[in-house]
Amino acid sequence: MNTLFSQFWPYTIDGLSLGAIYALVALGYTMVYGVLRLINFAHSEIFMIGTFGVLGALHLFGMPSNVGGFALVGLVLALAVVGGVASGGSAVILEYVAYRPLRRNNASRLAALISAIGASLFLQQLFARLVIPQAFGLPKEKGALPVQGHFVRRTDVIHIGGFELSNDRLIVIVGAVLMMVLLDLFVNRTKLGRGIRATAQDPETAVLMGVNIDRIVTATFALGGAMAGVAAALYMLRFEETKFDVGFLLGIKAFTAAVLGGIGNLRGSLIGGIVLGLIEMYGSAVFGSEWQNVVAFSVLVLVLMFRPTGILGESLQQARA
Amino acid sequence: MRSRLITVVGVVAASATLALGASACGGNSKGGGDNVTIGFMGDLTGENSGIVIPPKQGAQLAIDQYNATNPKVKITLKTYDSQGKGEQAVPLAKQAITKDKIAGLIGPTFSSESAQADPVLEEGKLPNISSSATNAALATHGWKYWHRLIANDNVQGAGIGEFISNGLKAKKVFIIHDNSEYGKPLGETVKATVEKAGAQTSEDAIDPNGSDFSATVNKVKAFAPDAIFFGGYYSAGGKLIKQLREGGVKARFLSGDGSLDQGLAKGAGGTNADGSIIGCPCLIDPSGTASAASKKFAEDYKAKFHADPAIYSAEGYDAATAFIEAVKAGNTTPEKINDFLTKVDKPGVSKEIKFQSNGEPTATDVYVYEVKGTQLPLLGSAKNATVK
Amino acid sequence: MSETAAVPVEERTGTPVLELREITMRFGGVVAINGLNLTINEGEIFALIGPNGAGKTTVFNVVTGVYRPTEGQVVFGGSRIDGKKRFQVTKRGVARTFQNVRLFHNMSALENVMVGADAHHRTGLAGAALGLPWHRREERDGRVKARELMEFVGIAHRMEETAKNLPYGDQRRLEIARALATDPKLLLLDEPAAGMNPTEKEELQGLIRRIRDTGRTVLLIEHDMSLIMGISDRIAVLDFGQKIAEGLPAEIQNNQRVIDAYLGVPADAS
Amino acid sequence: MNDTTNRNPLTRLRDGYSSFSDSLHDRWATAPRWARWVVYLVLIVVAIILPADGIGSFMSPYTDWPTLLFFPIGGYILLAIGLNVVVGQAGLLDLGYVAFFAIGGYAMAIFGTKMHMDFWEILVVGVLLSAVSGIILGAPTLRLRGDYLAIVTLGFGEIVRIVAQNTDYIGGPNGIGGIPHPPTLTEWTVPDNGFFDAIGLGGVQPFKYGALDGKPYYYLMLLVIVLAIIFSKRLENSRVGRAWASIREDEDAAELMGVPTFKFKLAAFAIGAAIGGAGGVVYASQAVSIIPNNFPFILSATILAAVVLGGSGNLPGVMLGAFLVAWIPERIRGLQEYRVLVFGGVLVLLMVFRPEGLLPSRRRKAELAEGEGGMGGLGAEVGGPVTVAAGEVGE
Repeated sequence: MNTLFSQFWPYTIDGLSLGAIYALVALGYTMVYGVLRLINFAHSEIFMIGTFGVLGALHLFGMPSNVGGFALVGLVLALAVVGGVASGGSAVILEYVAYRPLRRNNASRLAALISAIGASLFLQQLFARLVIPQAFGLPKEKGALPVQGHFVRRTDVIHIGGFELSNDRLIVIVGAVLMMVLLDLFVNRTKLGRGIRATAQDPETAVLMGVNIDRIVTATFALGGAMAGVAAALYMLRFEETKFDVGFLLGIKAFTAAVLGGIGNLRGSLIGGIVLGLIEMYGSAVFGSEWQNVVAFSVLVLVLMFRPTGILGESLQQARA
Repeated sequence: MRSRLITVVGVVAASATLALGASACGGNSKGGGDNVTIGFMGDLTGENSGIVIPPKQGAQLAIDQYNATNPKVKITLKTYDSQGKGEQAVPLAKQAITKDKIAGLIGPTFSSESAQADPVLEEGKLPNISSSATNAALATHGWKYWHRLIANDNVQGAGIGEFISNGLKAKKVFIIHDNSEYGKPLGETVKATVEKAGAQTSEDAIDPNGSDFSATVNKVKAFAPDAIFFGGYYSAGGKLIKQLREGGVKARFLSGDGSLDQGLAKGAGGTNADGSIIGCPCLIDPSGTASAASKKFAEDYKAKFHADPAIYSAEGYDAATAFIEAVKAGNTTPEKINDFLTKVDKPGVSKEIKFQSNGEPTATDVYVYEVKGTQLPLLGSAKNATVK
Repeated sequence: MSETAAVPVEERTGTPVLELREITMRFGGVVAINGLNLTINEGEIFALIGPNGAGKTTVFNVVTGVYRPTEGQVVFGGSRIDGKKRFQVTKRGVARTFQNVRLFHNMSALENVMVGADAHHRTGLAGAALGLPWHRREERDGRVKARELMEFVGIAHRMEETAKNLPYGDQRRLEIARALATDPKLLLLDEPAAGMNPTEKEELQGLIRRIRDTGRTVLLIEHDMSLIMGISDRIAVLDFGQKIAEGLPAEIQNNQRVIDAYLGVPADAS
Repeated sequence: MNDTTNRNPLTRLRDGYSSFSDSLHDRWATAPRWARWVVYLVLIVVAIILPADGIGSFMSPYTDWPTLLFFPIGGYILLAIGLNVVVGQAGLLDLGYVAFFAIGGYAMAIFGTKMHMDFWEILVVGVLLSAVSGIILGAPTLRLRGDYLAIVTLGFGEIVRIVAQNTDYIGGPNGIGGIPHPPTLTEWTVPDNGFFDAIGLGGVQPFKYGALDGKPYYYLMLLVIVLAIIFSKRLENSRVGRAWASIREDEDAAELMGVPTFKFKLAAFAIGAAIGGAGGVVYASQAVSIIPNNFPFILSATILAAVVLGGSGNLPGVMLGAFLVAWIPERIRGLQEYRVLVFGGVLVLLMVFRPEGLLPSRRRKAELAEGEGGMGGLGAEVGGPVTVAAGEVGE
């Protein structure tokens, strides 16, 4: 308890930056859920692929070192594009291979969930056994181990009394919020965005109104994947290492964040992510870090008991609300 | 070590077609009349195979060297891939006893799989020597066929704790563990040892699968320790050092055998891990400075595997040597080999090959290593080593 | 305004089965039912009519416990049932069908009816798992009852078929059989004739009468005026959530407000 | 969207298999009572001689067959039967089923080592304890629907594991060791004569529970599985099973037909939990030592995969799915590190080509064929929040 008070600002900042990453990953879950009512269990692997895309790009251009200041902002922007393309692209492929055939067969959502779990295992193992050893020239048995790429020079941007804000955390928080705003604008202001919202609200009517569902679904996966890719770039900025199962725990947390905020609701993701990040940090401070996940899930259960559809309630079409 | 890392990856796998394709390659022929089969069980393909393959190679080296002398009774090494999981180790152990009829087993390598498989080995009367299962509780069951050639976590924890108090003279020690069956008891032992020596302590746990340890970092910052001990594996340890240093924590970082890997420094990045001290009841001595035997082992190992001896390779070599000695003395049945093991006393590479009546090794050396760049040079015995 | 006339109705028995007292139902700002009073007497066939969106199905939902009324009371058999859970309302003797058939589509027709018959069964987990005698007896009784009811509604030949494979008219009958299986004192039929051809409607009319003749009270929503006029003992007319008329079929047919409502003239212009 | 005219070889293969499994279904459904009993009898005899060496050398050349039959094969089958009650029958998506397996396992470990209770006593206590924990989990969460329930159950599974890890009384991450085996029932030995020797069961003591011979545990597991099947089948064919099916099909209509849906959903949770708990007790009695990490999330996912793979809702299908999921990875040990990779791929392929599972139940299959389970709409198992669904009753 004392640590929470004496280190209140660090805990808060760390909670916000953790929550920001949760929120961005949560967007992918929430968008896919909104449109297809499907828990895209393999979304965590989409994120993982993003982190390796970012890492691969860094290696390809010769690992820079000690990047700070505005150069870092520029680099992160470039990496966000790389991550976004890697993750967005693989999300589209994933949808095409693992979900679209099921949609065509009108399979149950349970079947789709199992397909998702299968895809998730497959992608993890594909990276651990083949891609990572190949790409980074490691012996086969080391593919399951973390891979690093250190490139950031961390400095404090703000330092007033107990309040310290490092450059990487600032970029993470600002970046995540920025992406949220962009996505929100996109979904509310563009034709494609309207199509997504219409499909989320009522797929049958949307079809009658001439919306091409396949296109909408592809766009949804691409957008959600791209957000995960941006999250991957921000994640690499913060932690500078990744692993074949990096997405597993983070994915579960991000999904929790999505549900916490109200799944299907874009702004809910932001709220859910931030709330979850803060709760985890404060909870760790009070109960000890070994209880971090218990605190997170307990809060989820409590919130759902009183608000059965999450903090902001469901549905993509309410994004405007 | 060792118990396995918390692994969340697949328990299961694969397709019927492939099952059929892979069929019929079973039926292992039990060695001919003059042969003895010794098994090696551990995680050979899983996430932690990186720390199981070196002792396997050590054992392989010892047996190949023995067979090269053209003895009357040759020894074959048969491997059992438990993936570090008890539920796979148990049926494999039974297979080894009832079908393969092996004469001795090196392993299982991790503590948690040992806890499940050792009772089977005990009832099957199969002598077994682990080169790396360090959980202290394993010695408390009164097993007659169980042995290990590595000091347990309590010995290690006490050794490292003494080093923290005497060698480093730290007064405020922060203990972090990964909440695993390996890291937590080790951390607790270190904590108890330094507290006895008058140090002030605080502790926290991390989830090794998580990425953000900042809650722990903040706690450490608030405590402002002289030294930090981490009970856990290097993959989490490296991340932890990195985040501690970035958070402005400068205290010396120490850890146990689970972190004795170059991956620690790589994960920490740059020079963050430099000066960290890693304790281990094992001897890793690629340059062969410890003894003549160690030097010869290092050279032979390099010649055979084109790699430096790594963690537990010397212990794997010594475990195989114990069985080889038994066979040399004319023992080929499990019973007789086990009788021989109670009496064996031979200098090995890592330590004296000699067991107490409960199966623990008589040697209790704990060595400390200092991280320099990505190297982990041996600093000496934890009892008398010093750092600048 | 609501009680148009205390018409001395030709009543079969006279005791009220269901009373709605000053029921108001609001959804957000929308008032679906406004101060509705309604009394259904034992043994009668009572029809609830009105233009689309008048709040008829909402009345059903209030009676069956789907909605808890914002204001007012629902009294059934002398005690209040508003606020009770839906299955409890059913147990007390109110059963219904749905405007859009809501069968358990992938269960057999017989099983559908048996679910209804189970409403009064007491077998719990232990009884079922251990195959205790009373459970077997209940199963047997339930099966017999379901068969009888399927015969009663005239689809005995469909017993083993999967519900969704039944022709539409038979699905409607199946829904009625399922509701009857719960032994209702009051049966609520939500547009039972929708989608039926004239012959089927004819048969339905007979069926509803026979249900009434077994001593049950029927409350129905229907758009088909000839059906209503043919079988109803009394009729109430809803418009914009308010009762604008109540009485014998003949009276309703000549009521100016009803005619206006159906022709689209605002009923409460006054 | 169902393009039936497009008949490539794969679709034809699929349809062929489909009609084969259908005719099997029909034949079974119309078979006379005595014929069914003959089949049951044959199945039981097969199950009894299954651990014989002759079968084992083909089924499992790399590892001890009877132990494999006990766990994972037997264990997965039992867990799948339990999860099938929750997912297949009541249509509730549970992603934390491993929690009940853990609770059973820990019950065996704690009562066995600390209170020195007998295996059979603990079996009863463990099953009750698991059922109660199922109710405790269900009571606050079963009002949630679909995916909310999924994430909450997932969280519950993790909470149970982490709490075990953080509680020193039950050994923390070390778990509990020295768990007693079941007491020997009788020293009776299968006669060592020609016939039994020939099938490889001569000299076996089927009721003596040691560490080495896996067969007695397998027979124990078999007994529990048979009981679970009878239990589950009886429920399925009773008022309870009908209630579950009606909830799965249309929860609101079910409630309005007098089905106390909440009570029955809770019952499904409790039954599923009890079966999972029984599995945990039996497993721990053989394992000697358990640690929290024996109960990871992936085990929940694996069992769920087994259920769906086999054919959610259909007991033989579910058991087949569990058998394959448990057996194949052991059988293809030759593939070593690519096992999980292949498994993941196979899951996707199977769902793409046969989303209803290998041996689907008639009901479920119909649901799928009709497309009610379509992803744009809602699967029967998961709907929107309560309020929205209730509103659908209206006009």
